[in-house]
Amino acid sequence: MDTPRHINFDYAAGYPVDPEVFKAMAPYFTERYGNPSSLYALGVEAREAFAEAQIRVGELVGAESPEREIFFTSGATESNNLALKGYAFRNRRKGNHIITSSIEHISTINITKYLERNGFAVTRIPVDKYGVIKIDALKASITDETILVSIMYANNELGTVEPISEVGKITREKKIALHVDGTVAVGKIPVDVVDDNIDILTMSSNDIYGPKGVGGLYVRLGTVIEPILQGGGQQRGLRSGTEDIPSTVGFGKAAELAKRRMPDDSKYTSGLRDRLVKGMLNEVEDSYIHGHPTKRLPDIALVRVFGIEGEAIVTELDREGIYISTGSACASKTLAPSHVLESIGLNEIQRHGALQFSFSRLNREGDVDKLLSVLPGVVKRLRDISPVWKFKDRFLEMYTSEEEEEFEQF
Amino acid sequence: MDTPRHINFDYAAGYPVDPEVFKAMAPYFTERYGNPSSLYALGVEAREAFAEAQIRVGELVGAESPEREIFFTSGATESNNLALKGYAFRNRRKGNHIITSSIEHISTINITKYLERNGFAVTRIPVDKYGVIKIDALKASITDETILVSIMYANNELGTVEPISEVGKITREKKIALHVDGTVAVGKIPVDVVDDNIDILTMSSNDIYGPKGVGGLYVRLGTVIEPILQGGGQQRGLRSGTEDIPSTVGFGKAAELAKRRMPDDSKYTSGLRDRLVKGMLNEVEDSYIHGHPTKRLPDIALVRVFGIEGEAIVTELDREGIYISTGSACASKTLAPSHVLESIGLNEIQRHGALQFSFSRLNREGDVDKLLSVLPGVVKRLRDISPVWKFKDRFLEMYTSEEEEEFEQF
Amino acid sequence: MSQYGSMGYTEKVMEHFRNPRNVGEIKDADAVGSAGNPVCGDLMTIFLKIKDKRIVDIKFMTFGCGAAIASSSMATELVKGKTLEEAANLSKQAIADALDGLPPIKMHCSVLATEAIEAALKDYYSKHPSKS
Amino acid sequence: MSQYGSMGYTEKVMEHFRNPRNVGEIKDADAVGSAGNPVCGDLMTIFLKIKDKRIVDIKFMTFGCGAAIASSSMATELVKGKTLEEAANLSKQAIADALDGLPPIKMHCSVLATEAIEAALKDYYSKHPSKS
Ligand SMILES: Cc1ncc(COP(=O)(O)O)c(C=O)c1O
Ligand SMILES: Cc1ncc(COP(=O)(O)O)c(C=O)c1O
Repeated sequence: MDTPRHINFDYAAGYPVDPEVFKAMAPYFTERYGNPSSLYALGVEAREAFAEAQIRVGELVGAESPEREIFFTSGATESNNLALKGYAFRNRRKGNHIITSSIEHISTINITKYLERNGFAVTRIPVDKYGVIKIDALKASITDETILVSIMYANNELGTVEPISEVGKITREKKIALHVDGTVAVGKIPVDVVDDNIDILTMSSNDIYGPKGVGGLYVRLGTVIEPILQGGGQQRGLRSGTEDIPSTVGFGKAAELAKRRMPDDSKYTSGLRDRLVKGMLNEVEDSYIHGHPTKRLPDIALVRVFGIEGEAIVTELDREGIYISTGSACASKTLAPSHVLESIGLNEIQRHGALQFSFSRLNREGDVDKLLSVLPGVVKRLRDISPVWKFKDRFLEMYTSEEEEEFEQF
Repeated sequence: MDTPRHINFDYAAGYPVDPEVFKAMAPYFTERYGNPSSLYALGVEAREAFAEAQIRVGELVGAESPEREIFFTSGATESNNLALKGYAFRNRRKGNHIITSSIEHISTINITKYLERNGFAVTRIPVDKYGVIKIDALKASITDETILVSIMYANNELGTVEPISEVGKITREKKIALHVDGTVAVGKIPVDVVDDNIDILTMSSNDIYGPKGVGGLYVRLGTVIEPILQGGGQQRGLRSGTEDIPSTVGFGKAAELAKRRMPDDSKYTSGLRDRLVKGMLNEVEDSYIHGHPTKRLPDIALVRVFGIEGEAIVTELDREGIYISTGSACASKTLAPSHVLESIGLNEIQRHGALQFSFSRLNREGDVDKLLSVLPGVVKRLRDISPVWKFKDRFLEMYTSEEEEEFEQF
Repeated sequence: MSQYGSMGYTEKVMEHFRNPRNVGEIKDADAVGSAGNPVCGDLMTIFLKIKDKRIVDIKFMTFGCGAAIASSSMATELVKGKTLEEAANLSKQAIADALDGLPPIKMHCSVLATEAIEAALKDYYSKHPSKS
Repeated sequence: MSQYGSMGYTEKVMEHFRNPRNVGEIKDADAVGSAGNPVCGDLMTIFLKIKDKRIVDIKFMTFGCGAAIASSSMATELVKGKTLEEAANLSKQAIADALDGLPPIKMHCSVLATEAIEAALKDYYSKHPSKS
């Protein structure tokens, strides 16, 4: 069961842990295995390692009191659950209305549906063709009952960065709490909870080359939320369960590295991304790039090819040792197409050809060349047997789109 | 910040990860970092690693369909939350009554309190002086509304093993679901979900030398529970969130090792424990052993000394590099004394002198000798300045106890 | 661990996906049938040449995932040279079995092929009512 | 990282815990006072010899945690040789400060000592009402 050599353009699905991070974690598995609740020296060591990680993670997002504002969870999904349910249930006396967007991660969507089943009203504000939330719609949807706004910092499929600081000005003025899902943004682009008036922030460890199984939650001092797990009262009662010190230390180290490496990494991955997108748009006819031309993450691109189905492309590329992802319904466990692509106005035929690329500092220049040397042939072969491509004009006219943006704008 | 050499009798607070377990996990951090949801080869590898871990963990407890019955969580606390809330809320139409015991772990206690606040009625059945639940009381408390019984397999403070197979016969006959918190029992003594009619079982990875931050939940086929985290629908919808493959692999490896090593480890740790207990009872006057004489875990002992306070002893031993734990309120974050010691009939003065010892395969014979050479002096010094010891007769008569069991019974 | 390799597909599926048999169009087909819906992610069109109630030539085009393409290819192989009655009786299970299995979530792809064959036969009988 | 070492205690706390000053009993004490409750985990008894409204000797016994024992010890040091009035004014903060701090959750232990002193002084004044 050896891992074959591969070229990965789907890091969003999982990042390897950085060797420096792994090195920092290692002693906490076997030597420094203390429990922060223990009174004796081994426990003190664990408490200090935990506090150090809080500081590192807090520094990455500008938290002012990391030891009181940073909590560790089992990952971004749990952080989103804790943020949304924890805030909503704790503050339900203030009001029962929550505002979110139509392009949130599935966890946020399913959590807000759960809240709807439990007596909350949820407004999901739409986005424009670039995936940017409509600020006016957000403003218009605020009522006296509104207690919480939850918008992602950047979208994981499109890479589009949302106007969080504008949202933060509004929520601060209206005294509404602001939760931000920063899973794919934190550590990739600068995020500052104070500047942006963010009250609660979801953070992921693995997305910044930290270990899986651990996530972060920033909760501004004075913002009150209730726990979603009952237990021994660890982490000041907000997140019970024996602390996972090795993973926490790893997350802290990853945060420290991310802060330092952000400028270089961002330049590097966006360079690769631009080369790949340009190459694809040049070499594959009827292919399109989505997401915002400039307000975007450095490491994510969504390119769509017409007339063939995404999973078939993924399958072909897998044979070449190239990993990508697709928004095609066929590739998902639920066979449900991407709600994000629907939100930006793509019809279902178009969504089936959506290819998601996510880059990392581990990609090499040659990776892009290799993909560009393989992909046009794959597309051609699949188009040759595709009735949709053969009767392209008929299918294309079913949807007239304006999404053919010039890549030069980027 | 180097870890000093230490002698640990408080492994229950945290176990080091076994070197073999660490070796099995390591490649999944940096090389095999795939996401089980990914279609391509890296994802297949992750799916297989996950399924393999399910099988190993399932085998440890006799699960018949591990790939459909074993779920991974972030730890025993989350497993208990998922089991109890997930079952209660999903089955509330069948009834609203839950039975548990007075000596459950604080997580179970706080979860059942949460359920009480949410419309459930909870009966907490008492235990005898050994910490064994009163089966008759359990039987008597069953009503038509009873949907769930939750009893721990063994108690983490006393080491007492509960009569789970008797409970399982009752719940099976009455068609009530049985949840068992197996955190400190699974991997230490044989547990078989089929023999014992266990429907839902909480398992801990770290307690068997696996990594922290991961726990297990066995859910018998046909037993229906609802998720407590909303999200992307991983683990067949029951536990959303990107799977933490390195930790899961580690847990699987630890389960495999535990199954193999159980007989030898059990013999070894119980030997050390018996030596320590005998030594203490012989050398420290007015000291007592608690828990059941024979129905007990191999690696846990609760010894109580009269007239001094536990945290002071812990502090003294820490200076000698010896780690133990105490049930004294003073040592806990909440300053609340142990409810377990209260349940077996110890008054608060007695509880303050409770010392908890938990052994592991890493303890050496010399560890016990060292403790026995140090402890009597510590006890003497603290008793010399203790007014409770000085006026012992007055304080002792405040409570006439029958707990002076002969250690020879063990 | 399982018979399914990368992408959850068997070797046989991968082989038919990579090298689909009978791909293309028959300009003067005696029957044409389509099934699926590109909106749902798959669309198969099948072309038949029929002589003496027997399928003497068959071609297909498919928009869809690997399983859809492989099922299409396998289905054409299974009915080529067969009588119309035999073709009408081809089951989705037979296609899946001939491919050494399909992932559970992809079983619907094999229906695509049986439905396309069914549609083509319907087309044929509607043009040649006497032959049914 | 913090001034607190193992057990969350400062060096000074550990030193007084390990080597408490003025431990014991004064058989012919002029005043005796107790505070705390073993049920709550701490009990301190203090013995005073008093001359000319001044504490000329002091001893204590304490049941409790490290913080309780160290606070007791430090308190006796702080009031030894002091006037009764000065002793009455000893604050829990002064004890904690003299120990270079106590963990927040242990601050109540320093109250134990001030309360025991208070109780002893009360005992003294009740026996010698003229001196108050
Ligand atoms: C924006 C966003 N939020 C939350 C999550 C959930 O993360 P996890 O599965 O690690 O819990 C993801 C995962 O991809 C994500 O992209
Ligand atoms: C019996 C029992 N159940 C549950 C737990 C909770 O475990 P964790 O803190 O690892 O989530 C513990 C922890 O000590 C325990 O002893």
